[in-house]
Parts: sequence; structure tokens; C-alpha cells
Amino acid sequence: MQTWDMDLEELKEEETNLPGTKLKTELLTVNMGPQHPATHGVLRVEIKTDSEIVAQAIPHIGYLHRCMEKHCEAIDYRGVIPFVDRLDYLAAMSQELTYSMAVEKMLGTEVPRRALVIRTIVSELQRIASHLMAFGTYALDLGAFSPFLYAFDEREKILTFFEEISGARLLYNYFWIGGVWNDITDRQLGYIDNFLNGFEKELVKYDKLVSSNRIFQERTMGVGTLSLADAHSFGATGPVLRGSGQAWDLRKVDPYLIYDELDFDIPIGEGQRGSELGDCYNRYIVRMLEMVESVKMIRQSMKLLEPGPVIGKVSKVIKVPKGETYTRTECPRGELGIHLVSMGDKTPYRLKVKSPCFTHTSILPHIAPGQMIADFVASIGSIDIVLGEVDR
Amino acid sequence: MYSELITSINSAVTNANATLVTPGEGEIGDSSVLINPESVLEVMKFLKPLYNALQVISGVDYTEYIEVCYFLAHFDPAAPKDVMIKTRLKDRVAPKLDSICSVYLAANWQERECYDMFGVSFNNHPDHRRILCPDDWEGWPLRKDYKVQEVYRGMKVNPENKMNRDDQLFEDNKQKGNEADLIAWALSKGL
Amino acid sequence: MRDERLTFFGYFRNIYTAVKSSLIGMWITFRYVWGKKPVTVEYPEVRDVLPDNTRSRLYNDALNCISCNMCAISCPVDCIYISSVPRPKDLDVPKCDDGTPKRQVLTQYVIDTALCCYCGLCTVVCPTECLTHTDDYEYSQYEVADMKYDYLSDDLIAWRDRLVKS
Amino acid sequence: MQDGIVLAKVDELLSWGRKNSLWPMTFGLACCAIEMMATGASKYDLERFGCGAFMATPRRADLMIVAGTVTLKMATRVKILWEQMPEPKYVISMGSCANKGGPYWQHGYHVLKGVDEVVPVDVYVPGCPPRPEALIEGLMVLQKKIANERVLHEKWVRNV
Repeated sequence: MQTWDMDLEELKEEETNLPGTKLKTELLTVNMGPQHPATHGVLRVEIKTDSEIVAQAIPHIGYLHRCMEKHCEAIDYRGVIPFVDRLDYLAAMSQELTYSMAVEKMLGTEVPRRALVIRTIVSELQRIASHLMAFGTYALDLGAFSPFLYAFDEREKILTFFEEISGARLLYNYFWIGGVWNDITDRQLGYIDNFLNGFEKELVKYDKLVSSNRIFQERTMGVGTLSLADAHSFGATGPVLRGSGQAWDLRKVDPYLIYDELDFDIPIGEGQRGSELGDCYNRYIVRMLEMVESVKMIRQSMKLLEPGPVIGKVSKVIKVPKGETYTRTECPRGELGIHLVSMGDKTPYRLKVKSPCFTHTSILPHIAPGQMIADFVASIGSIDIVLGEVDR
Repeated sequence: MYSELITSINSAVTNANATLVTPGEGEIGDSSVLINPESVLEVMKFLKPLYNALQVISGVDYTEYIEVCYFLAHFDPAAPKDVMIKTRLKDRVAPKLDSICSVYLAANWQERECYDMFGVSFNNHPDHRRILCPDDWEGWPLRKDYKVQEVYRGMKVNPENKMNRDDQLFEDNKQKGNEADLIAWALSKGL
Repeated sequence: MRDERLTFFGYFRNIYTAVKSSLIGMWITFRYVWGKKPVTVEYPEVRDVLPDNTRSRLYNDALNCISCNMCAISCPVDCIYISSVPRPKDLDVPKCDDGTPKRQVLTQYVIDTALCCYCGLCTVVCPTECLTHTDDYEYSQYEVADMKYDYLSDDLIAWRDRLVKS
Repeated sequence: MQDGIVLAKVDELLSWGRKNSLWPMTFGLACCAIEMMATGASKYDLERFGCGAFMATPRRADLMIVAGTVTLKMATRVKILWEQMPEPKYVISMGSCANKGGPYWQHGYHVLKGVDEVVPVDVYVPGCPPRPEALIEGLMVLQKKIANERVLHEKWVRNV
């Protein structure tokens, strides 16, 4: 091992006896990350391996700890939105939605109907964009390069739309407290419609290209199995929980925006195509099926769009009354919760972000033992973490 | 709203002292259940069958005391419910709580984060280390009286030449001449 | 990792399905050889047309600025530095293009673009709309100090004719 | 040894070769890394500049694109990665965070205020995150800088 890593120097080598033999073996410590192409950012995992088999995996996080919660205590309520964007930079719109919903709940602001519909359309498009990224990089982790290019191609089309409505490509600052910044024009609706028509064909292509590929299935089926009881105990949400077989989705259970008017299903892992319930393939297939549902939802909500204002009445200087709230929404990666404590000032007193990725990263040590290192890469990819949200 | 829950907690766990916290006059938001810090573990053991998931442990520093909030939820589409359990720690020097890792697996990392940010230490925690900040970091960042350290491993945290002062350039301009000159300079630009 | 007893035929069936599904995937990729329009934007020669509200480099049209400090207050990262002095009483008060009187003499307007997070909150609150996001994103520098823009310097005032959209 | 026309031409050839085969390291930190990936993907295609071969190890890379916020915990690692790269090596600092701490400069107790505190930076690309075009422009600015380098002149003439 290289000795440059400070944390590793302090670790003592553990010695174990192989069962059934008198031979003494030592576990080899392999350091994966923070600079590693398959860790989706700056996650560092310290892996104790018994030859190729992972005996123990210890994730080390905090390499992207940007002190966002400390910042929020010093900025006014509108200024927090750009910082919330930078949490999960792959699904910035969903983060903004949760934060603005939390503040609106405290202020009692009425959001206009048109803004609600636009929010639904945009957050579902964001879900597609985020899942496309997860799909592309997951295929890249497992050795397929072309799905990455196809996924980015489609993702760029969504980003083009986002750029037209908000002005930025990745971090939008589009959902404001009380509504949205800009209205959507009919030409842009036509663009979405066009995109959706093409995208449905693309989804069929992805299914042929990756989901039904035997090599991909062998790499993911039966790998990283997470049982439902463990998923509950770890507090897993989103595709990770649904991949373990429970139809838990806040859009259905506790509808916000206009989700109660839409007709959609909750895709869950059912051991599709001969996989084991709760393995990487189930989590992956849940994401692919969710994209199909999102397409359905966007089509329905586009029909519900009526003319009207897009931003409600909010005072120029936002002062939230004293109190606290915990608001959660269904983000592409799971449930994002915001615990907002206000003392009646212009700034939040405390803003705690419950990030789904943080919870999901803590599952890694649980599912890692007994896997090959290459399968461990598949496990990391399947829970689809974004380090900006893990470390905040 | 939580009155039944509170009665059952109080009857099941002695010394839990569960009370309802509701927003007062002019206040707004969610209500929660306040319990005694010594009986956190027993209460969580009692609540585990009712709420199958721990969502987050969140600390809040109210300067007189540190509040630790546990958000529990029941992940069952047929009967969804959630609750916020709070406890208050008066001791700011070495606040201590019982770890609930044995009840909820999710508590492991959440408690480590609470320790990292607020310095609340958890008894019987299996892996009691800092999680986000480096191990040799000083201080508890999210406390209200936190002062950032100046140097970390030879790197200046807030180097002087990178910290902008908002009147820096104006001061530089002022040194060039008095205020009348400055106005004349500005007016010459048509401002 | 699937734990199955492989039969003799199962072994060959595995190979067959693996080869077949890979060939399907290769065929999908192969079809990109013809009939698909290239998506690449050949950047320095061809550029995407950016929408009107694109948020790139900030430009302050200092001649229209009334030194109201709104942008500096709303900036979440505090990267706008303004100072001004009250206009001497013996001088007449000039007006902006939209008629707002300029009661203050602007003596400093600096934006540190190396800190800016391009959120657009400053341009929204500007009452005279003198602070705008231009669609210019090509300003890489060799020195970080060059990213501090003094919008009162001569060359930046000269931008006005080039950048301000009429 | 005199600086002659032959040496000047060889210098030009060397820097031409260097500037057209910059191999970046796969080193994504935060939001900017996504735009860096988008630059490498189909729409913007960094390969057109001979710069698309993202290397997974620093030992094969010429260019480090610091894409994202560098925290204090990561800063030591960034320095080590930079030290592992063989000469000649170049650093592009991409985005506000890497330039000067970005939005986190004020209260970011755990954020390094600019990557130039630990490694020397050649080109600063502005933006938060920069558009893919802006990164390509930063790359072209770096290529311009490399084209003006006199490799052999530096080595043989000036040091004599």
C-alpha cells in the first residue's frame, strides 16, 4: 500500500483465521478514491479485501463538505435557493422545490395554479434528466461507453429547455418562493412534446441496449441485495426502497403539487427478468420504469396548464414567523427533507437537509461484505449517490 | 394530534416525561414531542414497532441548550405517519446522549454527523468519529459561537489576500486624493 | 454471481444469449453510422444561439446606475462592492435613460466574478436595469486578480456600445 | 549554445505537439465535473481538441482540470495528485469555487479559498458552473499559452 494517506497509517492490520484451515491470512487494505472514476465524485472507500472478496468496506465522506448549512444561517431566504441548488447538482430543480415548499408552508403563501403545474412538469423533466445521468454513468461504470453518450444526448435536450426558461444549464434558481421565475410559452410546450415523443423511442432503445443485455444482467443480478427490513431500518427511500419491493412514493402517499390529479403507477422491483428482489438490477430497472411514468405525468400535466400568474404574493423582504417545519418531497434519489427553524428573522436560524444520498451511502458497508471489488463498483453505481448532497 | 402517542410513551417508559410542543402564539409550523434526554433509548425501542424508519437526526443550537430532533416515519403506504421527537441538552461543554444505533441502523451515521457538527457525544456508539470534517478538526462548526480555526495542516483557512473587503478599492481610491478629487474624477466619467 | 447449477445445454444457452443481446446492442450503435444527424456543435466555429435570459458575465452600465445598493444587498455571496458619495448640492442632478434621478455619485462599482455564482438575483432587483447578464462566457484569465472587474474603468465603460442590448 | 533558427523551429514543433495532445485527468469534484463530463460527451466533444482521453490515473495525464470546490480535506489529496503527474503539467481551475472559493468564500470554514493555494494554476475558467463552451475556451487559452512556450530555449539557453 502507498503510505501517503494519513488515515490509513493509523489503521492496524487485522489478522484472521480462514475457517477450516490453520493458515493465517491477512486482510489487504485497498483504498478506493477520493479520485476514482467509479465513485461518482469524491467518495473514498477503504476496502479490506480477502483476495478479490470484500470483507469490509468503510466509506469516508466529507471531501466535498461545503458548509452549506452554516451559510444558510447568514443569508436571506431568497439567497438560500442558489445554495440549495448546489446540493444535488444533478437534480437542482427538485431541491429548490423542497426548499421553496418549506418556506411557503411557513409563510402560508398561496402558489398560483399555473405555477404548480409548471413545477410539476419541470420537476418530472428533472427526474428524467437525473435518471438519464444515473443510467449513463452506471453503464459507464460497468464498462459500456455508448449508453453514456446516448443518455447525455437526450439530457442535453432537457437542459436546452431548462436553459430557455431559467437562463442556466445546471443550477437554475428557477423555483422562487411563491412560484416560478419565468412562464413557459406555447413554443416551449411544443418542444417538450416533441422531446417526449422522441424520448419514448429512446427508452425502448435503452431497454434493448442495456437492460436486456446478458452481460449487464450478469453484472447486476444478485449483487448488492438489500432486504426490505434492512432498507426500512436504514431509512432508505426512493429507488433504493422501491427496488427492495415496497411501493412507497411520497407523490402517491402524501401528494404535493398536483400529483393527486395525475394518473400514474409506482414502479417497484419485483425480481424482473429473473433477478433477486432488492439487488442492483431491481434498483436500476425501477429508475428506467420511473422515466416511463414521468413521461406519462408530463403529458397529463401539460393538458392541465391554464393561463394565469406564475408567482404568488410574497413581500419584498421575507420574514418567516417563528417556528419550525420538516418538509419532504420525492426527489429523483429519494426523499429530501428540509428541517427549517426560524426565529422570525430575515435568515433561517437553522436549515438541516436530510439528504437521501447520505442515508444511502451508509448502506454501503452493509451490502459490501462478500462481494467482488468489481461488484462493489456496481453496488455504488446502483444506489446513485451525488456527493454534493452527501457532504453538503 | 400526538396525545395518544404521548400517553402511550409515558405509560410504557417511566421517567420519559413526554410532553407536546406546539407552536405558540404568533408562531407557526409543526408540533413535536419533547422527551427526557436520559430515556431516549427506551423511547426509541418502544417506538420502533410503530415507526419503522428513522429519517434524520437534526441538531439545533439554541444557545441556552442544544436540541436534538429525531424524525421518525412509518413507511407503509396503507398507514403513513411521522413524528418529530425532541430532546434538550442543557450541558454545552460535554453534551451526552444514548446512542440508538441498536434500534435503527440509520442512526449510526446520523449520530456521527450530530457529533461532528454540535459536539454531542453518543454513549455506546460503535464508530464514534467525526464524519464530514477531518478527524483533527477543531471545534463544532454549527454551534452559534463557533470560531473557525486559522490554519489547518499548513493551509490558511481564510487567507488575507483572498478575503474581499467591500470598501477596499474605495479606500485605495481615497488615498489617491481627497473626496473632492474623487467626485471630480467620477463626474469626468459622466456618472 | 447467480448461483445456478449449470447444465451442459445451459452453458451454451448462456453464451448464446450473451452473444445475441450484445449483437443487438452493437446493431443499435452501428445504425448511428448513417441516417442520424450529428449532434456535435463544433464550438469555436459554430455556436449555439443562447436564449435571451442566459446568465453569463455581468455587465453594469455605470452611466445608468443610481447607486441604490440593491444588487449588493441581494447578492447571496457578497461579491458586489459599491461605494458612492452624495452629490454636492451645487451641481444639478442628472438622470438615467429611464428618467430616474441620480442623487449619488458612484465612486466604485466592482464585481468579483471569481466569486459570482451567476444566480441572477442581482439583475432582478435592479430598478434601472443597468446591471445585466450578458451572453458572453469567453473570459478565461491567466491571473485570478483579472477577474475583479471595476466597471468604472475606461475600457469597461467602453463596453457599453458593444454589450448593452437596445 | 546560441538561440538559433533551428532551435526555435524545434521548440515550435514541441509545443505544437504538446498543445494538441493534452490528456486530462478524470478528476471531478463537484457540480463543474458534470459540465466537464458534458464537455466530453457527444454534444461538445472535447476529443476534437486532442483533449478527450480522460485518464484515470495522474501518472498518464498532462492536464488537471480542477472541476469543483476544493475542501481542506481534499486539498492535501489534490496536491498529491498534482505531484504525481509527470512534467510538463498544466492546471485549469474550472469554476468559481476552484478560482477563489466561489459562493463559499465567506462562511466556508471547510473550503479552500482557491486551488492556487496548493497548486499553481495556468488558466482560470469563470462560471458557476462554466458552460462547456467556456471550458473549451479555457482550454484554447491554455493551448495559446503552451504554443508560446520555448521548451528547449528554457532548458539550454537560459540556464547556461
